[in-house]
Amino acid sequence: MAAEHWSERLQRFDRRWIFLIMGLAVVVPLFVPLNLPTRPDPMTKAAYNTVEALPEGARVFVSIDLDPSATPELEPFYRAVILHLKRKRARLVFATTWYAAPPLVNRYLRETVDRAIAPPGAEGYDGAPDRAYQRNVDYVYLGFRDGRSAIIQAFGSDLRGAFDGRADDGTPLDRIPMMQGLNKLADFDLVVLVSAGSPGAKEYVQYVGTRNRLPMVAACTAVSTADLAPYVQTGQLLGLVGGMAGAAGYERLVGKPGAGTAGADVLNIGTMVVILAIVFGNVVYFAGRAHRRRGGRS
Amino acid sequence: MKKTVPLILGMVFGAYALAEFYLPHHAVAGLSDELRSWAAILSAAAFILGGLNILQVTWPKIRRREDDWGYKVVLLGGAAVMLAVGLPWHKLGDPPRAPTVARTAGGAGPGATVIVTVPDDVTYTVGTVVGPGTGAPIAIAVEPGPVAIKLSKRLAGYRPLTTTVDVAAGDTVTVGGEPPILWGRDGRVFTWIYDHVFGPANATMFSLLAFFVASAAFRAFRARSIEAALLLTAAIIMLIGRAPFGGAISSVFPDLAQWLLDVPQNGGRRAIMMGAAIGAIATGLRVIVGIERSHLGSE
Amino acid sequence: MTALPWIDVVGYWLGIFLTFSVLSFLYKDNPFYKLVEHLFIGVSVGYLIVLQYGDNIEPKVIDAIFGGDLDGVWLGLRIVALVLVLMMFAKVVSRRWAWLGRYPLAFVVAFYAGLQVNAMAQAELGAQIKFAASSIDAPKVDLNAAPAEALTSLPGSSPAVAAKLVAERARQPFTSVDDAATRPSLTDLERADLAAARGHLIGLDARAAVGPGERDAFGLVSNLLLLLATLASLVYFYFSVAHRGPIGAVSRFGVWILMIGFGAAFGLTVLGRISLAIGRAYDVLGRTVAPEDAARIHAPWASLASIALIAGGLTIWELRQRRVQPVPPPGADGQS
Amino acid sequence: MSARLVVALVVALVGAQVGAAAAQPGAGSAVVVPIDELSPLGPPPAQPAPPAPPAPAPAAAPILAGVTDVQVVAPANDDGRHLDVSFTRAADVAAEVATVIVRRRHGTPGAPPRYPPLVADGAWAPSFAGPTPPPLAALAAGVTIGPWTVAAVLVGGETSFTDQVAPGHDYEYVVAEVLLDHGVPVAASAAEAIGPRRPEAALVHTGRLGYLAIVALIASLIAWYVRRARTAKDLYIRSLPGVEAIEDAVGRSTEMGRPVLYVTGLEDIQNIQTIASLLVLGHVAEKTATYDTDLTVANYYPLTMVVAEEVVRQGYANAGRPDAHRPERCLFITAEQFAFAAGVSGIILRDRPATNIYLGCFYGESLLLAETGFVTGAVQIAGTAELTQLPFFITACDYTLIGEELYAASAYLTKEPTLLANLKAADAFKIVAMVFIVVSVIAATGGWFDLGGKVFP
Repeated sequence: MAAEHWSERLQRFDRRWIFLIMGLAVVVPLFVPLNLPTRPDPMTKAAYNTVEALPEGARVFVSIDLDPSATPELEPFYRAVILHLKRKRARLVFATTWYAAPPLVNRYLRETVDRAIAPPGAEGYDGAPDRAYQRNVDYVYLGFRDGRSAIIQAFGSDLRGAFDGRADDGTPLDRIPMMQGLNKLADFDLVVLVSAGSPGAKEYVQYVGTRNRLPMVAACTAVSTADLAPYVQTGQLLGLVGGMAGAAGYERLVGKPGAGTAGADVLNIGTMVVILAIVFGNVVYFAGRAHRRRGGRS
Repeated sequence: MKKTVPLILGMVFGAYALAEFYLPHHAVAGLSDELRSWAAILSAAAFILGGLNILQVTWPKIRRREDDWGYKVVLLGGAAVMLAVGLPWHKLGDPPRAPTVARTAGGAGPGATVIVTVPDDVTYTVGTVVGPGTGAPIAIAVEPGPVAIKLSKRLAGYRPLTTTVDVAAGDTVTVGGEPPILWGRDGRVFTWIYDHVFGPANATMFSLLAFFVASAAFRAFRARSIEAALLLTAAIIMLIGRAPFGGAISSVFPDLAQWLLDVPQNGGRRAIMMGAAIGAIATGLRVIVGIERSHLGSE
Repeated sequence: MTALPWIDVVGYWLGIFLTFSVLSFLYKDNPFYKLVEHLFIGVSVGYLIVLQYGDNIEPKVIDAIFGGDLDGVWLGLRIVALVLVLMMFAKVVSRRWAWLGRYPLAFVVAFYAGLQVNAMAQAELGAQIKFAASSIDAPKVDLNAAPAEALTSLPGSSPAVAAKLVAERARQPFTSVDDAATRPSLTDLERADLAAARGHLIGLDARAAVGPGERDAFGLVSNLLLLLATLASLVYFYFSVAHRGPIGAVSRFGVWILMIGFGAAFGLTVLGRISLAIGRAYDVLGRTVAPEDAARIHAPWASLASIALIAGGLTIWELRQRRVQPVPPPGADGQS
Repeated sequence: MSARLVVALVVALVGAQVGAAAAQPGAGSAVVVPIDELSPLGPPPAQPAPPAPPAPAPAAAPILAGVTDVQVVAPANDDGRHLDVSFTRAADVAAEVATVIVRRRHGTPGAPPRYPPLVADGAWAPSFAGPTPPPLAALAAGVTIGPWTVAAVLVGGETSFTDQVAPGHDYEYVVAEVLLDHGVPVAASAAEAIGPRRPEAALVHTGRLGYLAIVALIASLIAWYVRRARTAKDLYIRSLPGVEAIEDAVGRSTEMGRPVLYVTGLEDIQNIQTIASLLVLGHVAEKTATYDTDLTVANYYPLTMVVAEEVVRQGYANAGRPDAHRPERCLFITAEQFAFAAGVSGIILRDRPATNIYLGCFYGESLLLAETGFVTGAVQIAGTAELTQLPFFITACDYTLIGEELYAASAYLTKEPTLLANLKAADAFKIVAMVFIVVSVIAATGGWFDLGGKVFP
């Protein structure tokens, strides 16, 4: 048997090498940042403008539908948009439809709402400062309800009923002044969806958004961007922040760089690795084909 | 009885579900909600069957000491622990809900004072004043009248102690206590396992995809045909356009990527969505009228 | 702020160890991965049952029926649900009664099928047909006449910018897009945004004009292509005729469109997937916890320790495998 | 309580001055009652009310121009629980003037006054102002004043409001303008009263008839083709490689003596993709039963597992081997996405099925499963309508059923005419849709009329 052609050896190339390279591509830039500039894409800008256009003290419904696996992509946006909303003194109502979310949401609320994200004089931030919000006064956490699309429909028709008239901590909603007049999603000035998948932004658009013409902006994982982009085109979503890159853009617009901006660097290297993998794969393929054409055994 | 009744049931409920969307009346809406909760209840109750199924599959392996039986023990153990700490047994006992409040009336002056003594991992809220405990007494001046007091732990899983004290001018109120540990799904142990086992495992399984997309791209994106060539060209354009460096090099790449999303991608997806919707509607109707009935058995 | 209790510090170490155990799956299926896999499944099952109990069984059954939250007709209906549940469990009691289980299944399948038919008709089919059926004309936005919303939708614009443009054109009509994009009342940042959004293909210049009746040629072409792409792809899903001749040609075009779409979607996804790995890296480096906690956790050291532990374990395991089974059968190495 | 009473009275007196000379003592003494009613609403004031609110320029409390042309109608396509209140506000009405809408059930016993006390003699009645801090807490939606309930306080200058009411009763409405000074009501206009009106539930949701048309059309097409299928000999259907692959793959597994793995997707029965997948499972089970090959079904939800078990049992029965059915091979793994992915990967790596079939709704884990399956060299057939996951199945699986093909698969596998008729019907509808699209695009582009918008509002 003749010595096999290099392309044939590469055909059986162990993909674990690719894993290794990708691993390095992810870790190394975290220690040696490139700080490439980020450019908010139009849909992210639209989302920012929608929030920016809110009146002072607007009432905003925030649905946090994610699990730990999606936090790297969505948490940067969440932190940026909450800062954005808080410095517009928006009154916030939180809820989630993911069973895996409540512990996360509680942590988020403790870290970003109960205390100020950018108190006056926060370094690396020259925008308007925000303040610590008081639960059941400036914001309400309704908690978690299961039922996928069905429960989202319920939010649209009777939000209080869907949560049995109580906030997550058991306070009757009737006793919370800021909840007065908030009975269904249509009563809010804006609906913000931090949405890692299903149920999430898509269900909100399908089951309540379209019917009630709700003003909604969404943040989704980079995967779902393609899925939700048409809804932005058709105005069913007023803005869409796609994945970490989108979040980096939003962070830039809000003026407080965070994990999204830092991660953007890694995205660069990682993307290049994938592109090189594709190119390499084709080189191997064409070399092998040319070799076979020349009558080489295979 | 065994076959016809389910068939009729299906037709009736299916027909209702078809109709309710076009009938705005609130009575209809109410009934639909009720039926939805039926489905939710069934789905939830099925988890008991699911649990039984898991036992049915794993227990024999453990008994017969088959390969990997030890892992099955871990599996059952994990589930058992979560159930033990998660299900609301804790409702049996009832730890305190309010802090201890001692009140000494009288004294001079228009204002009143609240003295908080809590350990350093407890955060106190007195009226609008919030702060960490130190273990030593902390005096806080308050306006006379009802004052909301709350003691909470910094970590999740403890029940905050709350109360409202009606203080009169000159009063001194001494507040103490430590939030009790909570059990159940908001409890200390449950959240601990969630944060340190569930969370990392979940996120890391997901992150494996970062490596798999690379290997899948290496293997599958080869220009064997026009279709494959289009596939990989579009992928590369999108990669460059969406990655931050694409925008840094030239705004052409993001724009091109966006155009790719808005026009060809969008056209294709619209067709898929329409086709899928048509297929789904046809399938749904088929199931309702009972042309498809493999879930209804026959003997 | 008080120090993190040691039990939580240990928790973070455990999380880091589990993270690397899962990653060891990239090398091959191995005991560490198996351990996490089974632990994870077990914990998730327990978690799910707890949540299902708390969110459905307790409020919808126990409180509703036995707690007296419901009465009259509604109570009766809810009891029917309970009966359905019991029927579903019949087969656990005896195979002879298993057929009873079909009643609840018949209900739930048909009911959801019915709901889905309308949901699909509305949100998927109706909506998509509606979008596809809209005008392919692409008129430019007349900066001197368009309402504020239209101006807001322009690339690089914002509600604030739109308001300023309206004010500016009232003062003096725009003579050109450049004129509009450089009016004094715009802030430097706004001007920069508009400047960055310029462009004759899909940028500001393509979308905006200073007079009525102008058209965006490229937009027109794109819309036409979008329409054709949709129709051609629909033809691909046509089952009743052989895809030969002209039909074949059209459906081939449809396939190309689909492939471009899939490629694009794949490209989009890659970023997302990489961000997940970043997230894990952040965690094992202790960058996602408060600084004072990070100081106690020493995540990087915990990571190194975990890696060492797993690497050592794998080596021993490999050696024992070799001894047990010198030549692994082809394809039997569980590498993935 | 007594403290609050004192506060209330003080507020009342001050309010009485504020409320212009007109506010008769009756209003003043009426204080206590509403305060009582108010007390359960909203949290008790953080600090006790200061002795006197900052009384802003009392005497000059202007008599405001009231609203005109008040209309109360049941909204279109309503569920019978809403009433639309609309009115016209006076021109040049100041920004700090809010519109208050109050409602009472018609014929409520013990409600003699035609107008609620808040606008006694056209001046702001202090009896209603309530404890000063928080300013508007007393004057907010849901507050009751005797028989009256505040439906809304419109501060944004809105001129219409959709009120949610209990069905089946008549309601009277009163609309008045209220001047707010730093959030404190200081004067009210004369009020416009209207009613009684009764909410009406629409019989049919006219806005949705377009969708009804779609469903009805598809249904009738199916009916027609099914009837035609009985008579017509052969209904031509082009081949679907993915579906044929399913049959071949089962045979291949038999030769290799390895099991078939069937994953029913990550959604519960409520998702129609899952239903479609389970229908296909029936046929696969029938085949594996005939070939006597092991079939492992991995389920994400227990309810899906229960149905899958029933479906598989039926498949084995159809194959004439009900005895061979082993329920414990219909597995419930877990309903947590990545734990499920881990579990199924484990099955793939350790049971080494020769065929992996993923049909139904899939999300991020799709590539995990497909790549793991690739390593074991299994034939992989996937099918989903989840657009985001199709690319991965296309790249990593041998065959992929795209969107509608998933729903068509079960019809393909049983060559039953009635099922094939379904595909014919679907195709016929596609023609209709395409024609509709083309026609309305031309019409819309020509600017004649917007068909799409008309049919699907």
